Amino acid sequence: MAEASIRVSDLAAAHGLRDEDLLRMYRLVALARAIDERMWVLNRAGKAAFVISGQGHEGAQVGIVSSLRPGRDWLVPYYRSIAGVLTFGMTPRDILMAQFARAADPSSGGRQMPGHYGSAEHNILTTSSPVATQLLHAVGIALAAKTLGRDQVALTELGEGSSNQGDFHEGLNFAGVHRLPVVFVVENNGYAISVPMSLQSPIPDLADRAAAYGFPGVVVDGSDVLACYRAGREALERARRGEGPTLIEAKVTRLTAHSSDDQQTKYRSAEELQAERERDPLPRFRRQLRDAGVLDEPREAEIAADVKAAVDDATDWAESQPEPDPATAYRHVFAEPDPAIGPEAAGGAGVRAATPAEGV
Amino acid sequence: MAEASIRVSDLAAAHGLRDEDLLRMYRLVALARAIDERMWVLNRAGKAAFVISGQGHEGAQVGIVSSLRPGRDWLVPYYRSIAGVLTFGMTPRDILMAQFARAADPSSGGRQMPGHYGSAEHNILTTSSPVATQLLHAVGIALAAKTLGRDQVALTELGEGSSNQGDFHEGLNFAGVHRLPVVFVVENNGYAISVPMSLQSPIPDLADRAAAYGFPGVVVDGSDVLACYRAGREALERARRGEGPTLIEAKVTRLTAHSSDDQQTKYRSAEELQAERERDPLPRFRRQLRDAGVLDEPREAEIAADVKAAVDDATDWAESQPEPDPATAYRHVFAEPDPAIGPEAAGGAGVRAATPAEGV
Amino acid sequence: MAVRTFLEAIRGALASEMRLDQCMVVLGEDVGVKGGVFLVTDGLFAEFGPERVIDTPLTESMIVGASIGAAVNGLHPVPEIQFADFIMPAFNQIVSEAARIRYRSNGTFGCQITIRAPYGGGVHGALYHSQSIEAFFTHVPGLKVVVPSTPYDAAGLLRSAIRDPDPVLFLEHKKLYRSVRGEVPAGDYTVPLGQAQVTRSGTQITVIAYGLMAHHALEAAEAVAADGISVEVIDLRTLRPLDLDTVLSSVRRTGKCVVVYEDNKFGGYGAELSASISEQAFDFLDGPILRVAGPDVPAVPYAHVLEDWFMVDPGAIAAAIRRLAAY
Amino acid sequence: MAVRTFLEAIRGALASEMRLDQCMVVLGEDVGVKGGVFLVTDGLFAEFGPERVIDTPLTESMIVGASIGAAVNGLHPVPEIQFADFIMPAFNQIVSEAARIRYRSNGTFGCQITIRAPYGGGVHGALYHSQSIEAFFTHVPGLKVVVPSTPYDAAGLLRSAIRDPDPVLFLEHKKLYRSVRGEVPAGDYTVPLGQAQVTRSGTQITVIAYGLMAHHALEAAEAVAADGISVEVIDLRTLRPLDLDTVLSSVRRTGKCVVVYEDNKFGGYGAELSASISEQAFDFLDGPILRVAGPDVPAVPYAHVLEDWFMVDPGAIAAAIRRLAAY
Ligand SMILES: Cc1ncc(C[n+]2csc(CCOP(=O)(O)OP(=O)(O)O)c2C)c(N)n1
Ligand SMILES: Cc1ncc(C[n+]2csc(CCOP(=O)(O)OP(=O)(O)O)c2C)c(N)n1
Ligand SMILES: [Mg+2]
Ligand SMILES: [Mg+2]
Repeated sequence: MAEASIRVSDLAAAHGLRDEDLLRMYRLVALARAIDERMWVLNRAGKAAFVISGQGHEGAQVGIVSSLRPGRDWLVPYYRSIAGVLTFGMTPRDILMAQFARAADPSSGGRQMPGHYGSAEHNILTTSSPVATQLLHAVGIALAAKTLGRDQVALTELGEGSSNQGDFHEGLNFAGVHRLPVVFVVENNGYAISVPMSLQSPIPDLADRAAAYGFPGVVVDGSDVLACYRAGREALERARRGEGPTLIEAKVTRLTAHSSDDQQTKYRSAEELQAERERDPLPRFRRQLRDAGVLDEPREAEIAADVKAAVDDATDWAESQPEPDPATAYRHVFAEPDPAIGPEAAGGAGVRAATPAEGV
Repeated sequence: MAEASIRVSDLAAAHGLRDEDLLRMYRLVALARAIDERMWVLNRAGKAAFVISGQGHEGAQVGIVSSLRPGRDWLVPYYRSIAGVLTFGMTPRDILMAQFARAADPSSGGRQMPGHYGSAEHNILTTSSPVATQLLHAVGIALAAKTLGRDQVALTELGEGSSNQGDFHEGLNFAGVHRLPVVFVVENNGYAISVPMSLQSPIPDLADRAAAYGFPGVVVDGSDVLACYRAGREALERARRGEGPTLIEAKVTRLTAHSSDDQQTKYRSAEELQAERERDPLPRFRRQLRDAGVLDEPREAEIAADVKAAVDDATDWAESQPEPDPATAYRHVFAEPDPAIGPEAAGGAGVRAATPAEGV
Repeated sequence: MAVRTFLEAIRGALASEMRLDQCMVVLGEDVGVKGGVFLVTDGLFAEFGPERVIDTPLTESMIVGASIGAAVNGLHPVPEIQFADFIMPAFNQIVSEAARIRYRSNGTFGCQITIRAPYGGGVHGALYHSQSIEAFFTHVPGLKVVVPSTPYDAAGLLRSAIRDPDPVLFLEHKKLYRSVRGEVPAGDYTVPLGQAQVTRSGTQITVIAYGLMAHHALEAAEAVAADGISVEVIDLRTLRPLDLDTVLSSVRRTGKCVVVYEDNKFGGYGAELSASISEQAFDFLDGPILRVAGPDVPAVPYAHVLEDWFMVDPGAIAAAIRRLAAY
Repeated sequence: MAVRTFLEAIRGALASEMRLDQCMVVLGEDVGVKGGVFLVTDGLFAEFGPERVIDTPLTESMIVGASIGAAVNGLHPVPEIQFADFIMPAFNQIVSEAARIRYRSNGTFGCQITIRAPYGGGVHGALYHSQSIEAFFTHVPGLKVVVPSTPYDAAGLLRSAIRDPDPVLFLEHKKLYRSVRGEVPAGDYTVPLGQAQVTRSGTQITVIAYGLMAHHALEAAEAVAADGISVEVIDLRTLRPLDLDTVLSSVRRTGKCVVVYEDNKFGGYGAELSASISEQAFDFLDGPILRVAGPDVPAVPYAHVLEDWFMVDPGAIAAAIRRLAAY
């Protein structure tokens, strides 16, 4: 795709981007979708016990995370962040290794359920299951950045249901008091498993809650990748200018059941599910890029083939990787002695923990 | 004061009250203040190990709680709620018994620190120390009222610092979703112990946070008893009409140190403390009632004497009461068998817990 | 008597209790239309409606905190915590509030709530969908903690818990939900809280367990019976209040004891059992009180091989029994 | 060497560590201008300013959660929980997050934070300002739990805790703050985590304790010495990782053991001690392992007479020693 690098369509120009950037974003949305679909195939084939999906959320994640700077900023994801972590540097192999719970899975070495991504290499914080806890970690990362005078922003994603947890309130409040460089992204897909928004929140737009903490809240259509891009870029620039946090609420759709353990037809009508399909960011983005002359049929086919190859490669490779060795299951409860320092390290005296971002 | 019952000054009329009501409110503010001052005297005399005060908060509490219906509604207080619990039926003796930690202390039988009021008899929920937890109890009380079709409102009080706890967010959200009959009163005295509002919240008016939960938030001057009365009455009527919760933020002043363990001069300047004296609700209310012709010098002296007598009586009486018997310290970890039902009660089968409001 | 799964027994008891007790409500995440992520509350919403079967926002502290208040004002709430692992945000409300309302008010207030929570591993749930949490709560005066292992007990104990005037934590092992069946009477029977059950008589070694481990203990006892080792198995059923009488009278007879729990070993519930027994039956002991428990790593890892490594199985229990028998 | 109170030793170690380590920050409620409600952090704000000594909002979950994130991004946060009783809202962040970040990330992330919390009774603090909370946290793999009893150990252990790459819960008994004095070197010494100390040698009975109880145990040992009972006292200092070697080697010599803790007895930390000892030193035991611990009611009541009733005192320990000696 080298030749694309010099093309700047009107659509790209309007966003201060080159066509190649738009195509990269399109490829990421398509890639995340393809990986996701593969996971369900594996699930039905009995090869993946559990799947939790990002289908419908990819546009928001790719759009927003695209402005996060790899190797500098931090991404604090949640279980639907497949597209987000791909955008920020993880690979299809990384995702599939988590899905197959392989020893070399960078997220957890097969210790966590699929969907709990993390990569020390890429400043992607390890994910846990209790929802909304990560929001405070993002706030802490931003606090450290500010205290240490580092030019870093932390961006965290969570579901709208999770934003009702107390940690949300405590985190936004502290970030607001100290105007920390942190961006909160609520991906509102209308449901917390089966519980609809009407039972989760008395107000329709959770972005309005930002006013309670003295910083802007923005509602963005999560099926519009470039609207998300603009919202993300603006929020990140605000943070970098030292103006503090932003709350972005991306209205997205959950195209799958909550997870492979869920049957959403029990609580969502066929009509509703059909209507939601209209909000799929992938075809919409494809149409938009076609209309703008950024994407043509050959290029689309090329990307599709490329994505398929990447997913096939990741699947085959991950499946062929060894399982974790039970002999390692006792490891990493605590830091292990650094051979360079000697065994006292474990005792704690005189040791400084190496943190992933120490070089920044 | 029997003759006062027929008098209706302009001020009283403007509030739909009789002069006698205003005088009762005045007496409650004065009484709460006098009890509070007595507790500090006892503290300095070495007779009360710990004092936590409501000085400066009395006007807001008396004003707001006056519209709560004894024997029907619920008050869910916090440690500064002396005036509130007095307004809702507890007596000076009850307060002093808690201060002296006597066996007959209705709040806790001397088990809790002073300031942790509660009275099953008066629908005043037992207070604990971890802040903001009680807010959820008020929400639950309101939920029960709604579910059981009872005409009841729950009113809870907490400090502005405490309102930053996660429980605040979770509670207001749920109350908003179900439009529960509950009133949240944040008594904002500008400090959480030593931490000033500027470090506690990025926005000046916490009442604005109600918008995040789809119901009204009201700021009221806590040194203006009748403004508080109006705000409280309106919120309670709203709740009774089935229109849901209200958040009232009463801007009050903390006239004392946080508690007898605190030295507030370390973090508040002499000028600030001097200025705060101007916001004392007691002299302001006195002036207002005098100006309105509700209070004259003889009446004021009469009330002062009456209050002093009540405080003296409560002090002497409480001090003379027996201490708890250590032999009882094992009791009430669990419900005790009701002799009317028989010993199986403790085992749990077939027993229904008697709840204080069961008759409502 | 009908044969029911563990899950059906619980569901049935919830439904029958709601029919009896107009003040009982069920609340939690997805308990309504969906019927709970394990379908334990399936059908309740249809029968009792949204006022008594409440789909709450995703907020555990609120679920418990509001239940406390609701109980004070006359409801009998039965909140569900979707997975026991997610009870931690409600820790303050349970430990500081529910457990203490009675004591701190000198007996003038009470809090009749039963918190249901599916717990336990072996279901491929990994670190945050597998935990045993009983040790955190059995340490707390003012709470009762119940862990049934059979359909019969589950229904009978759940009724007692819901009717109990104090807060009860009712732990349901996820692996038992569909794998265990048993006879369950149709009527309104109860099993009293605080009574352990000798589920197998024996003379040489007492094995004490609960939940999934109560089944593993029986299996292990059968396995070693072939070697001529006679094992008595006690299913505690209620962890607090602990039925120490039943435990002690068995251990005083057998003289040897294995305590089994699925949770991390260090500081787990079995530590208290062991300590209590050695305090009160020392003279009767012919060998150390052994504990068979989970390894001291943070909960169950996901990969099958790691999960198997973590979980206590009948083989591990049998091995401990054999070791102790040879002592 | 200067003589310092327990509190001064901690304050001194915080200050010296902040001077050495530019990445260390202190945060919590009232830790700044006021210097903490016990004045432990007094002076730090003046010396290090508001960026490194942060007066936070009243939100414990945030205090710990933000500390975790800050640690991941290079700070070494030392959050203070104003009273240990108020750590419960942060339970989820400590147990589900801080303790597991390393394990769940397969060792690729760590969390270097030291959570300080004043705990303990006998200070007229009643139900919610007196609690012992160690049992909740010593059960959690991935956490270290430290409870010093002397000024020397407090400063030395605190330095080790702050430098430790993993999360440490550092519990300071409130009653020791001003009542205990001892020599504290001026230099940058440390006391390693995970090492118990024999604070009194003896031959007949081992008494194991920590925190305030380590002092009471010594007092009790002195008291019974008059009766010719020779008591060895072990101050654990670190509860997790537990220095079981020191414990076992003592108990194997004395053959008798009393475990002392201030917390509620049932399921308390001493249960694990007792269980571990009986598992690994059974053959050496000449009597039951006794526990002297708080009664099983929800924490310490306020009224003086009730508080005295609750608290374990040297007399109660001496009585247990005498009982065991006569065994
Ligand atoms: C504290 C906690 N409680 C419950 C759960 C179980 N759970 C996992 S996802 C989920 C729903 C989340 O909804 P939302 O935040 O809207 O995110 P979505 O899944 O819709 O993207 C629930 C209840 C959990 N993971 N953590
Ligand atoms: C969960 C919890 N953390 C800390 C404390 C200690 N504490 C008691 S009162 C208080 C300050 C409360 O401030 P605010 O809510 O503004 O109420 P005020 O005292 O000013 O009326 C603190 C930190 C507590 N009681 N509970
Ligand atoms: Mg959602
Ligand atoms: Mg305040």
